[in-house]
Amino acid sequence: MESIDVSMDINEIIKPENLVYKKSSLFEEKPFSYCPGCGHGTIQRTLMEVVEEMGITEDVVGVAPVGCSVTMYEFLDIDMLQAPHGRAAAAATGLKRVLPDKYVFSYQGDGDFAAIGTGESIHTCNRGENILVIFVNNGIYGMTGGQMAPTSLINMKTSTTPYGRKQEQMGSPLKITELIAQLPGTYYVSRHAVHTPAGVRKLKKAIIKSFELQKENKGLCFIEVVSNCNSGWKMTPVKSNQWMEENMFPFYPLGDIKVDGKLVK
Amino acid sequence: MESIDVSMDINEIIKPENLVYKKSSLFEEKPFSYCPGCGHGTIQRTLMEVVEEMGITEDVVGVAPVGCSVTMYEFLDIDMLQAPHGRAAAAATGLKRVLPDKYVFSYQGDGDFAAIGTGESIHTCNRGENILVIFVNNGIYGMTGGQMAPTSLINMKTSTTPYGRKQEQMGSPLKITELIAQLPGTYYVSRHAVHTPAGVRKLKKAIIKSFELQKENKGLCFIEVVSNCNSGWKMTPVKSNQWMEENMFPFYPLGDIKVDGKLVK
Amino acid sequence: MSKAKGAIVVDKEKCKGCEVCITACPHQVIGMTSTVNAKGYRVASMVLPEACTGCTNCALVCPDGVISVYRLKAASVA
Amino acid sequence: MSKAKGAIVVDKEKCKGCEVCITACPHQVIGMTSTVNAKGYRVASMVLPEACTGCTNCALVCPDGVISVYRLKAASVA
Amino acid sequence: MGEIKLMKGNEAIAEAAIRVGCDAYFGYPITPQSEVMEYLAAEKPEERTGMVLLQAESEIGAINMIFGAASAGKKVMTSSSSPGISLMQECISYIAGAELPCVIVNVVRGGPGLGTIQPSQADYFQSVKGGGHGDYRLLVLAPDSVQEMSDHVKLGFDLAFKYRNPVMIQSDGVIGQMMEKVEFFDPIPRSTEIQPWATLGRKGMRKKNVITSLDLDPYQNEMHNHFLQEKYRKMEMDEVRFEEYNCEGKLDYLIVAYGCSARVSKKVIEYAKNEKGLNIGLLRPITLFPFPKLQIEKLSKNVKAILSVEMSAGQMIEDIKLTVGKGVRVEHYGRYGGVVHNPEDVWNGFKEIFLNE
Amino acid sequence: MGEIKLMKGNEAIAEAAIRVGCDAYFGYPITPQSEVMEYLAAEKPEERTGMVLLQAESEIGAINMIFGAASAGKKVMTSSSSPGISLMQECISYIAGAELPCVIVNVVRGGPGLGTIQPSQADYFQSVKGGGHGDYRLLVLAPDSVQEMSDHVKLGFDLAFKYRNPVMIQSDGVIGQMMEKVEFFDPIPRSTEIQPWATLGRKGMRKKNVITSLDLDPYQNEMHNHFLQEKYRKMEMDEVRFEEYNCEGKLDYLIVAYGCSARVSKKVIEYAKNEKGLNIGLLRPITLFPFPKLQIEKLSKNVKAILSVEMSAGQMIEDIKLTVGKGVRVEHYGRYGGVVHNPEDVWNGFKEIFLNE
Amino acid sequence: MTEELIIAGFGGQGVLSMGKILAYSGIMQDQEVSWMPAYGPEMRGGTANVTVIVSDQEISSPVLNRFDTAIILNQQSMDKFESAVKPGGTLIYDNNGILNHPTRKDIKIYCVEATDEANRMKSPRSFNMIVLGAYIKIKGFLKYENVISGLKKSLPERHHHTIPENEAGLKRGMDIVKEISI
Amino acid sequence: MTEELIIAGFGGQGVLSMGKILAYSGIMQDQEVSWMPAYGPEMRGGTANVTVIVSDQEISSPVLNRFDTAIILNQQSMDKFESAVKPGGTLIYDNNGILNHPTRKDIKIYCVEATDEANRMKSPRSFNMIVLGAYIKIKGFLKYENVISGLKKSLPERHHHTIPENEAGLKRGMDIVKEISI
Ligand SMILES: Cc1ncc(C[n+]2csc(CCOP(=O)(O)OP(=O)(O)O)c2C)c(N)n1
Ligand SMILES: Cc1ncc(C[n+]2csc(CCOP(=O)(O)OP(=O)(O)O)c2C)c(N)n1
Ligand code: SF4
Ligand code: SF4
Ligand code: SF4
Ligand code: SF4
Ligand code: SF4
Ligand code: SF4
Ligand SMILES: [Mg+2]
Ligand SMILES: [Mg+2]
Repeated sequence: MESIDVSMDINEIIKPENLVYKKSSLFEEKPFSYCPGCGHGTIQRTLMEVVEEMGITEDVVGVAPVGCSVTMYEFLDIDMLQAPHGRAAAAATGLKRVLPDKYVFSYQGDGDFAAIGTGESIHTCNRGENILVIFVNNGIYGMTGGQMAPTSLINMKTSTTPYGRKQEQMGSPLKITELIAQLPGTYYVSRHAVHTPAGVRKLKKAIIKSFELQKENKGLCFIEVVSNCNSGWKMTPVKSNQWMEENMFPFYPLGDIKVDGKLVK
Repeated sequence: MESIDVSMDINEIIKPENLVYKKSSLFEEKPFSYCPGCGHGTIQRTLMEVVEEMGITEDVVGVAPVGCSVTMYEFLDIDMLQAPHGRAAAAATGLKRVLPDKYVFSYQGDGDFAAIGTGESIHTCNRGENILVIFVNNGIYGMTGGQMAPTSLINMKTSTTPYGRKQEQMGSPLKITELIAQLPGTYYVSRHAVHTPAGVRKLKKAIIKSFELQKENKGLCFIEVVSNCNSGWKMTPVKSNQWMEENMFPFYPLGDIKVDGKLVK
Repeated sequence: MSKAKGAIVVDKEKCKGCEVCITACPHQVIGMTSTVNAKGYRVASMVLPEACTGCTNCALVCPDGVISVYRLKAASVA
Repeated sequence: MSKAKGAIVVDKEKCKGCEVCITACPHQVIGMTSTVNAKGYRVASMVLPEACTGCTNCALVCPDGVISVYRLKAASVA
Repeated sequence: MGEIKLMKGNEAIAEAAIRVGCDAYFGYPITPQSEVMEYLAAEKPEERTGMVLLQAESEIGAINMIFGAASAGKKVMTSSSSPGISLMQECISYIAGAELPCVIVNVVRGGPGLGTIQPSQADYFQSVKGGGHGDYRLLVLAPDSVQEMSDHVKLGFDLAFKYRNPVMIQSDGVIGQMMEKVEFFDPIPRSTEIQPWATLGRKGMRKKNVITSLDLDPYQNEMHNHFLQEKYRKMEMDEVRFEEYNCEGKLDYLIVAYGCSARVSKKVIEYAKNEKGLNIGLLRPITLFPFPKLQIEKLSKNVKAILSVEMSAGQMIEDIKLTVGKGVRVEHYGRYGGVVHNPEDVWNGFKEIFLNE
Repeated sequence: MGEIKLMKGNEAIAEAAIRVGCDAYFGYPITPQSEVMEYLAAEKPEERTGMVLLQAESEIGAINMIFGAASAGKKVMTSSSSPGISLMQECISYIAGAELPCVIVNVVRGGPGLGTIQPSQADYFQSVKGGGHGDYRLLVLAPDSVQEMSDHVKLGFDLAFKYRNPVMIQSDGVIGQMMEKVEFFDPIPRSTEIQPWATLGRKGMRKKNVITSLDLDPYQNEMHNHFLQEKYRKMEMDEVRFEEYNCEGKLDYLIVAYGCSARVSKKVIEYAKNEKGLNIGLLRPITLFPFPKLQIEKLSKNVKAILSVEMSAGQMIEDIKLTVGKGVRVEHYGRYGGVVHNPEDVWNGFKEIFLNE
Repeated sequence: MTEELIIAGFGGQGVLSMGKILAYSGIMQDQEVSWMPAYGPEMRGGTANVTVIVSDQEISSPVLNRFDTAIILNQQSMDKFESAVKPGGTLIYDNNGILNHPTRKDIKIYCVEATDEANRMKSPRSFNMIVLGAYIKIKGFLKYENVISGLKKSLPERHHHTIPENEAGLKRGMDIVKEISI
Repeated sequence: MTEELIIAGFGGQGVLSMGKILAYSGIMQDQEVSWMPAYGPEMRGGTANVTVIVSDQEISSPVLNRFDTAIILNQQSMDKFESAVKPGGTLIYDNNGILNHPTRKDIKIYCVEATDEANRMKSPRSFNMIVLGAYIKIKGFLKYENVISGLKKSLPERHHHTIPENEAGLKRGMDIVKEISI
């Protein structure tokens, strides 16, 4: 690494004993393949931090989706499988049923979980499989080049709705999270975002909580992360985060939706 | 037809001009293939009555599911198609999109609509396709010999849960109707039963209403009929109707769930 | 006992003997034959014909639509 | 101006220049270099190092985890 | 002369669909063919011709929408790539069984599984032998240029309606992603013709129409199957399409190749002729089913050996062998799993196999 | 000697699964094989061996649960019938690509489409040539008795783990629904062995395990495909299984038939020998892939002709023709679409084709 | 010894379980057996039939078109299977509901009035046991004790209390069979 | 006349659109053209390349391994494609970011300082137009007016306002090319 331009003061600070944050060691050297500023990286970083801090590396198995995170197994240094598009929840079900003592999570995009995978998603939630589903809602199909997702907002321009998503033709954005929260099988359902430090801290807590609940076989824990897709949205990362706050959050409000098996408010 | 044993009085009554009810003429001679006392017959009878009375025979196209009603097109004298298991709603979508001026309905069992077809079902509802979905919930897979359905009640014995459906293993019965009522695309959602005359009359009104709304392009109308499967439940028809009242209705309460696009209560 | 205002005709060969109509009849008009039809089913028939009001309840719930109902216009007016 | 309590180290070759860290820093510590790394990205670096508190905000939001944060124990106590 | 444009193969498919009067397209995004739906969306087909465009929730949703819309006797089309086409197999079998016309485009990518998004021709077995269950056949067209991507949409619909049979346009990532000149046929208005078998509402006195693939009685289903087989035999008689290239005169060898592999092979044939004095003919099947058996058999008589060039581990080679028997040596060459063989690859393969170099 | 029971073929599969120490079964009901799951459910496998049993929401759910559970190196199984198996094709291609062991049972019924629920053998192409996308192969076993329904579950798992490859047990409604005596092997405890490649949590210093079928780099994916092809060649060398019946001495004709058709053919062979003095041999492929090429080629040398008896429009016949070329006449006989040919059907077919009667 | 048998009648007459008892009986005397039902749409409401083979040798085809014996329990099955009995073979039928009686001269024909006899015994369910008894007596190759063991094997434990009633039916069938040969 | 060309560089350098302009230019002078991109994972962040063929005859393979001309815009592409130029062929490259310059003696090599020149022109986006200008000048087979028409065709209407800037780049490339032949 090149030395950075710092004053004497700073060189005194940058000493091993003063280190307060670095990326979890549960990552490969290989850099993320995500676009600059993409939330996928932040979410996976946070997830691995939890795994490392909880000391469950040897007991965790993840299921990667088809979507921009399809190769997340190349970056995360844990056992993983890569499931067919939309079926990560079903694969995680199979895995968890034969490995009831392991921590199992699936990590899925909105196209994956809420479009092609809707059937498997709903039934996995309904059965209350003891897994954690991390659902990354960026309102678009990132990987394939920015097509409409079920969660795309009304009037949102995507490569398959170049004049904006029209409700009459394509229906309304699907609040899959509110839907699965209705199912008795889900125990903890919560919506997050990772473009602010506070959001990241909250997400981290939610993941810790989910793994703890999984250990107690409480049922399915579901964490939605509303995220940006600056490539798909055709904005700079910083702009996309702003747009997300202004447009996505009103429709997908952050916060807990179901706690201890009960709907919030 | 054999002559029946009646008094003089009765022979005077049984005259063409006194006829107040007979099966709709929109049926083929071929008798229904359903088991004695099965609700499928009553529902389809009622449906055809509406079609005949509304005078829309020439403008209605139905989609048959895979389930006991798979051959309903053999009995009903209207244009129909028979869709792959679970995909009747998707097929109806395709049909309606190219025939926007026709009345299109799909007729689906609980296995069909709420198990294998969940993805297509949810998205058809979410897009608010202008069709009518008649959903027959008998809590079991009738056609294949009485296996568990997503809607089977807890502790219900089926051929794949011979010791009763266990919530820990199989999750809770899925209230798919309440779920799809949450979606903005559904306009009218209502739950019925046809084991009583009053129930049949209500169902008839609901079907009429649905076709009227379809004409106005209001969105998807959804009618659940909680029905018996005496073969699968291994009861006599009359007993099965009783059992249905006692066990199914508490969990699947009859009545309107969404009217004019708004959830009831 | 009041004079019958209604009557039903059951298509015996198509009746499947499910007895759902019996439950639906408010006046206990219907019973099952002891003999069976070609399909082997006992079939519905009027056992208390004079009680029939022609209300159509039985026909409405008959899954196989094998009941036709007749009602005297005059009687129903009366 | 207060003496720095914290500092960050950016893995320049892995930084993708997304500028998300800049937004996250409460003390405007970070700016972008004018030169690019081998991948062609301008990269984050401390432009106001003395303002850094070592709060880790920037690192938390960095998608690529390329920021390490250091904080003086004593200073943080102070 | 029609309009000439420079276009991607995928875009040509979409433009041709609008021009041919396609009534509806249902699809789900997947590389390397998402441009089909994207082009359509940009073109506002609902305004241009009234064509319906709908992004389905999945490939299964899309193909079942096709099933429904095709039942109405409409011109309907979907497109996808290998994994998505695999998901459609059940419904494709239904469509074949119910004898519905439609056009399905597979822009093949490397498998198995998620594989890669790079071009491949390894779905030959699936398309030609039947990836779904039961005895059925698709009419399979294999375009080798952007021009044919457009032409085959038209041809595909003609054949689909002629036979009431699903037509598969089997392309690959090269033909889908490349740009070439394409001369479009003049737009055809959307048809108002009513198919006598279509479910449009039982009008007047006509008997009801039913679209089904079910015959619970096995003897009836056998009859239906006999009928289907006769239809397939008729296709084999009447619908074989192929191109011969450099097949005049005395041939040393024959290459059989379709799609992108045929294009690459032509370059190899030029090279062999000009640089090596070797006369290699090319038989390019344009229909994969029906397979150009007679023509291959005829050409096989006078060559030393046949090379099947396909971007697969060797699939079409089975149909060549079935055609020519064991009298002629038949070998396979192909890069696969997403690697596109270039002319040098093919020439080296040829040399190694036949010239022991 | 093991335990003898009278059982349906479908039940034998289920009982064998429990005895072989199967770790999990995931499935979805469909005639004519729903007895597999029903038998399991009645047997409380979770108590007998700790085996997991789960009714999935669909065949796609089931096969993807298989994918997940197989990733853990467990013995996992599913079963279905034709339309359900078609729905599994995408994931089967993934499983083959990711090299996971598992056993998939197809109790074939008449197609195409919804077809009928009666027996059929028309999914041969799908199983043997690859119904999913890309170049992959299943090991395909074809039991012809209730006994083999049991035996092949055991054999299937052995082969699945030996090759890290999905194994298809291709049966039909006759074998699934009939009862015969079956001698069960003694129960094998569920394995505690850890597959070195399995995703069980990255223990200690071992490198992480990843189960995937993806290689975005086409060159890597080609390498992977080469490796798979080598594996398939090895199967062709080592795993061919077949039965010869009445093949000693001088043969007049050869029948090639598998599963239920082989049983029917045996009766025809007895009849021809006893009543007509005609010597017909039977070659019954037990593995459909790998196909018993050497044996058929050997037998083909000395017969007048070969009859492929299959309940299909003629699918396996292609592999026979590929094997023997055009030197020997090869014909197909079979009722199909759900009709089961009886011995008289087959004999009449034989006579008509070969004896011009 | 090889016996190739078809039992055909209505669904619900116990056709399949009769076949099952015979198959188990064969096993009890160490023979090979196969039991092959016609299944599917025919089963619901319609006809049902099962092909049973009992043999000293390995059984080739479980699917047959010619039978040593046909047990026929309704008219539809009579129409379909009378001609399928091998010359010299046996046809056993219950005359209840039969309008067109069998006419073949080249086979042995037995009529068992099983429905009536069962009604007389006030045990309508025993009807198929009576038929079975007749069959056993006529064909003679199954030892009675093996049939009883077969019967027990074929019944789930919870139905074992019906065994005495079933045995009575069997015996009655064997008793009345002598007289019913025509 | 047949020109087989590869343009290779980073994703984002406009490699694909350069190819597109050339293909359109070929069409403008009634030639056959093909444009074949490498697509997929390489495109995001990584390298990008496109094979363009312009010919008086029908084009056989759109996939090539030897080229008449290679336009090379980064080191990775240099490593990969220098050797793919046919003997006697042409290699044109922008020296920006190139560490290992081409060394072949059997081909003509041109260096265009396009990045630097574009920066000098205060129009960094013109960089690829400069390269293109150089190419056109060197190869000579595309008429300038056809290139301009091709450029127009290849741009969506809403970007037509950039045409003057692009033309300036083209011209500059043509102008500076003389000096850069090495
Ligand atoms: C069966 C199948 N259909 C389609 C695709 C193509 N595909 C890959 S990723 C994707 C959507 C990804 O979107 P999302 O799940 O939202 O993930 P993101 O990339 O946005 O994170 C699609 C449609 C595929 N690989 N397989
Ligand atoms: C793809 C596929 N899977 C499974 C089946 C078998 N199958 C036929 S009907 C049915 C379930 C029917 O249950 P339901 O939808 O509840 O209808 P019901 O018979 O109860 O009215 C199943 C699983 C099939 N035909 N196709
Ligand atoms: S395409 Fe979108 S979701 Fe995918 S890596 Fe880029 S920014 Fe993230
Ligand atoms: S099986 Fe059940 S649902 Fe089907 S027809 Fe019989 S009673 Fe009705
Ligand atoms: S019409 Fe009414 S009163 Fe008469 S039999 Fe029917 S239900 Fe009873
Ligand atoms: S309800 Fe209909 S079918 Fe049932 S017994 Fe009455 S008349 Fe017969
Ligand atoms: S650690 Fe805190 S103060 Fe320092 S640069 Fe990062 S965000 Fe700014
Ligand atoms: S957030 Fe990370 S990757 Fe982005 S600019 Fe800052 S240090 Fe670089
Ligand atoms: Mg997304
Ligand atoms: Mg049901």
